[in-house]
Amino acid sequence: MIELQNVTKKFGTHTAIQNVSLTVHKGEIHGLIGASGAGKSTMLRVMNLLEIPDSGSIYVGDRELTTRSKRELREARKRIGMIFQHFNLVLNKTVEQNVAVSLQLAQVPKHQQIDRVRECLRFVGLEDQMDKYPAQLSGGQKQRVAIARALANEPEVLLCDEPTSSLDPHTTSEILTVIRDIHERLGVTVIIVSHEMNVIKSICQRVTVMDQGTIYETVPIESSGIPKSDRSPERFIKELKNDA
Amino acid sequence: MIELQNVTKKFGTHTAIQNVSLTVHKGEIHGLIGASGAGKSTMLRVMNLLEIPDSGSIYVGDRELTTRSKRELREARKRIGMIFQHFNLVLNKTVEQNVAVSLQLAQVPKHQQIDRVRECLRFVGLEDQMDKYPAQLSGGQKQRVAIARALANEPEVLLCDEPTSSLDPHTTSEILTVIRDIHERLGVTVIIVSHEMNVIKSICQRVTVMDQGTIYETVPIESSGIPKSDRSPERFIKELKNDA
Amino acid sequence: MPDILLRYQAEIWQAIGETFIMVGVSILAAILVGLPVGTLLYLCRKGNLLENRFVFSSLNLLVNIIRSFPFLLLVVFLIPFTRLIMGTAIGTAAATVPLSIIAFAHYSRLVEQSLLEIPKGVIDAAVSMGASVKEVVFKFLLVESRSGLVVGLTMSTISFISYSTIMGVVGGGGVGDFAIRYGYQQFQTDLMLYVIVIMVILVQMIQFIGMTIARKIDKR
Amino acid sequence: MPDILLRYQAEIWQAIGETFIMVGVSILAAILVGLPVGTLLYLCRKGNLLENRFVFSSLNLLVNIIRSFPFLLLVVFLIPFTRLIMGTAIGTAAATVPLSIIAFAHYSRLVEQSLLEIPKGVIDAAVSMGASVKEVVFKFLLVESRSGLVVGLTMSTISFISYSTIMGVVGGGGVGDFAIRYGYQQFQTDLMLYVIVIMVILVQMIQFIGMTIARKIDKR
Amino acid sequence: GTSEDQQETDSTEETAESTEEATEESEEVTLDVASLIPPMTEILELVEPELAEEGIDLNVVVLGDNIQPNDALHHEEVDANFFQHVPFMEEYNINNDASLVPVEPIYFANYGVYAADYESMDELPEGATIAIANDISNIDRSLQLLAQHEVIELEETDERYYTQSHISENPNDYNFEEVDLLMLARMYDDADAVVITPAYAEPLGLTPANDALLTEGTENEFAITLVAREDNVDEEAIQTLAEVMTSEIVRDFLEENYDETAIPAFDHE
Ligand SMILES: Nc1ncnc2c1ncn2[C@@H]1O[C@H](COP(=O)(O)OP(=O)(O)OP(=O)(O)O)[C@@H](O)[C@H]1O
Ligand SMILES: Nc1ncnc2c1ncn2[C@@H]1O[C@H](COP(=O)(O)OP(=O)(O)OP(=O)(O)O)[C@@H](O)[C@H]1O
Ligand code: MET
Ligand SMILES: [Mg+2]
Ligand SMILES: [Mg+2]
Repeated sequence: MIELQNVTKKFGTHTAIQNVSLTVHKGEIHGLIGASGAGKSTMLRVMNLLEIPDSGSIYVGDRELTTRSKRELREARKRIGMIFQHFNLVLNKTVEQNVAVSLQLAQVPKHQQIDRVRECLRFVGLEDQMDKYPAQLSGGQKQRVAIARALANEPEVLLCDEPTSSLDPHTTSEILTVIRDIHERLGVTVIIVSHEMNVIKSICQRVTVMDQGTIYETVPIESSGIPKSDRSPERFIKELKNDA
Repeated sequence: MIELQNVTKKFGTHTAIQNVSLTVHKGEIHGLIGASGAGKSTMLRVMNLLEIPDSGSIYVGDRELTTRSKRELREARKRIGMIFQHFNLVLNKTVEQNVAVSLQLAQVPKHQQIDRVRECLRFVGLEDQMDKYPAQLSGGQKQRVAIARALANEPEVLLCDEPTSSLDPHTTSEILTVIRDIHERLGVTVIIVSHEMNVIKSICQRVTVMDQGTIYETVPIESSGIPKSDRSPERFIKELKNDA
Repeated sequence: MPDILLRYQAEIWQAIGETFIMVGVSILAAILVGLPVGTLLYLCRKGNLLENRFVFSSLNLLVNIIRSFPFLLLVVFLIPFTRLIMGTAIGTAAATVPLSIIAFAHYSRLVEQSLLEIPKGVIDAAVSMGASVKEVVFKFLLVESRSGLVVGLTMSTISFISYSTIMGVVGGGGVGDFAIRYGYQQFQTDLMLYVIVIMVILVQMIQFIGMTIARKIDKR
Repeated sequence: MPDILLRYQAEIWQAIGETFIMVGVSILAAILVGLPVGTLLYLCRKGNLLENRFVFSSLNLLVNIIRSFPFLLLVVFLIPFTRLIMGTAIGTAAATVPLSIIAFAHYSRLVEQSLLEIPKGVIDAAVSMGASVKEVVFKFLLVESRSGLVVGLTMSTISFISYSTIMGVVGGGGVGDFAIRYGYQQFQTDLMLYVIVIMVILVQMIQFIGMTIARKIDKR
Repeated sequence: GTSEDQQETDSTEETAESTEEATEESEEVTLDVASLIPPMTEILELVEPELAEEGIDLNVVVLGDNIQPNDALHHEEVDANFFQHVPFMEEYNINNDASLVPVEPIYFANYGVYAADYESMDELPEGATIAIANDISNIDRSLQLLAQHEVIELEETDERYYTQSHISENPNDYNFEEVDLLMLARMYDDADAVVITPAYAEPLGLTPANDALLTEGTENEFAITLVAREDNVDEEAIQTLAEVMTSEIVRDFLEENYDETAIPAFDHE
């Protein structure tokens, strides 16, 4: 589904990704881990050509991404959802509008948009915050808006850069469940960068470890499943006391 | 050391913190957990009066914070380090300058500044990125700059809002070690918001669970210690395979 | 009301009307031409979405040429053009032509500046969703910079009032010209001061309205 | 070089010199007065660090009054003041007085606008470190908005050139006045066009230098 | 009733025809005349009713500088203008390939030298600063005024205008400061002396007769003149305008309101 061949990306003199080749199979959930600064975000950004590589080629589906026309590239991008490490929400749009915009870009009929936006916001537990602006949200709430936005358009590929970095364990479980659901229901290919081993281990089928801009190894794992959780504060107490 | 008495903070009609009272003892490492949107960040921001409460009082050290003169408040704040959830770096300052500014504000003599900045950046593993600007850093690197900035001035109180949210397990361990070190060496009082139970459990002595703007419970815990780690990519592989 | 104001009531109202026409048309030109030109300047700049050295340099030069002209000479220079499209080069209607041209050039720079302040992450988000350049502009750039654009338009509008002052040269009239003509050239200092007070009130109102709107629509 | 330019060489050089003096002093005034005033406008605005209705309203009114005056009348109005501090109301030196006043008013608005674009998180960081207002300004606000401030100063400088054009009225001279007097009033159209080309080059240079610096110092 | 209707229709037609004829006879002509400031504009307003009686609708187009009225006339946007003296007009013709022609001189603006601190030219100290207008024809006019009274001497030249470079003798070492027409009067307190038109002197409470150290008088070519174009100067409406502008009404008006400052020029014909 996604294939990087000998991709190199430099920022000035610093090489962020060096001659990397990686194949992500259609319909898999692929983890990407590595130390801070290893090049994980850059890898994701190269996959939808937000970052143009200095050399190498990127295949998404059957065709090389860099050779496509602008229009084809745009169409390809519409089928690739992306959750940014820093959310990148539009601060002057409400929660609802932030999610709706990805549907508008995909020319989803107006009357379907509203239902779809509500549905996505319900997934991430924000259906009652539709009219707030990002500045009025907590960190985790912002992150959930970004997730809803990426899911709204039912993409074929989902690039997730630390999607649960600001989320408490319960919300994390819920988000992971949503991601696994759409993966199972729609066959979405998911690439997930996370520094939380629990997250990676719970849903990934293969994991690539990056080190200083190169791929150290890619290993298949048995996903451990998403831990059950509920929203109650008792859970926190229980967990604190359990395995201390 | 820090005491909140019946503090309430509203944003418009939404009550972010409702009639909360909490005492954090001098020299303890106090955890703050709870679901996304529970009011954790707001609690921290109230503690150094970044957010002015609608009612209630805040004692830091011996005196009420809200009754102090502007000058006294500033002096108090210089002894309270803060790590923001969204880092809040100055984008037009280099890594070095971002850290140095907190020393300048505290009137640390120039020649000591440089050494101290280097030392802090070494703590967080960024001594070789001194001259980069935040836009040139990865998410985790930005977070580490924010941590270095908060530590530079050897504060008496350290407010940490998700300090390891973008950090890989190794870096997280290192940062936690640094925090525990300064806590032990200098008796710094630390309040740490995190959604990662590992983080909370590894260094906290007491933990407060928040729920919808109120305190659900505060429990003492036995800190489990910081897991050993090294920077090598093998660690990731080992961990992936170990307890899957 | 002071006697002298009463005496010149009719003329003053007419002058206010003329100012409204001149400034109103300028605002239209700023929005209809200045906004697109400023956006193009931003988009075509090195490193941006439509990077295009030729378009950028041309527009940049055009705007600079307009802004380089001593305004009086721009008015004179444009007379043949004004005559062509308005049928005459004198009067309030004719005055709107050079004013519109300076207006778009003036505002386009402020638009460019506002757009330069937008964080790059927003554009990343837009591009990653497959937005076309048009969609990036309308659904992201203009939304995110809207309060800056309103602050800029407020500043521009106040400048337009100041520019319209000179339009007496070609019979454009307006409050500024009234103040110069009666107050300054004919030494009716009190009348001049009253008229200036009117202008100050006008400017205060524009500033207040502009900044209030800007604050209201700024959700960042 | 065209004959006519050679013939008026001395005058043109002198005019360029006068323009440099007038615009140079205006830039100084913009930086020394406009920057602080704009910063105060920002700080004293509702909800900001030094929130102060009285100071805000006074400064806001002052700036609006200056910007409301038809520039020509401002020049006239200030004559007694100019005479007081410069000893005379005519000549290039005297012309710098009204120019400086309009310059600071003009730039202060652009400073205010740039500061309004700073993300609130930066100020939070500054305040949480115990920065005094002065330190917030110098170590955070001005650092974070520096490229916007340079873009604004570039725009202002170009406006100052345009304003200086009018200073012929009080014998200020300058290239713009040269173009008007020799070119327009004495019908030497070719000379006028050459001089305007000089002005366009001047403005292009300022724009280029300003935008290049702004890009260089923008690390966001 | 049909025949009555018929009649009525007929008579209506007739009336229509006759009205048409009437209009043809005394056809409403509109005259656009560009001008600048009083007393010029006042004179035009004064004669407006007179012209209306003749079926001429006078429209005063007030412009703001000394070039636009000629430009507008040259490009047929107005039918005449009234703001300048003949040398100024000739200069415009030469430079713009125009064919503006004087119709009738109306009044002399009696140029003069005024000083705040001195009673006569002799009191003016050596090296004194004299402010003069800064446009070429008025520089010429100011220098000629001073030369006329032998304050300075001007060398012969074949250029159209005298400028400061033509001053050959300046025994008292006067400084000539050129400032904009609009600033001249305001230089009264600043310079030692100013050379201005009475229109600008009047608001300072100065008249040529009482206050001027030197005046130009009427023996000169600088009368403010009604100007039209070669192609329309002979039109009836223009001639009618010239006629009423040189009527007793205007003379009375000038003598009553502008004694000494605007001296009627049409009795010098
Ligand atoms: N400026 C604001 N205006 C309006 N509502 C706000 C504002 N800031 C926070 N809130 C609301 O207050 C509540 C508490 O926010 P806070 O940031 O304290 O949550 P949190 O516990 O830190 O959550 P997270 O773990 O997601 O960061 C949230 O529901 C949020 O939407
Ligand atoms: N725009 C840029 N200019 C210069 N260097 C950059 C830029 N963006 C990233 N880098 C550098 O490239 C390297 C890889 O960055 P990247 O963001 O891909 O890391 P990451 O693996 O996502 O790290 P993290 O887990 O901390 O987010 C880092 O060393 C970073 O400093
Ligand atoms: N403005 C002058 C006057 O008032 C004459 C102008 S002719 C250049 O008489
Ligand atoms: Mg990253
Ligand atoms: Mg938070």
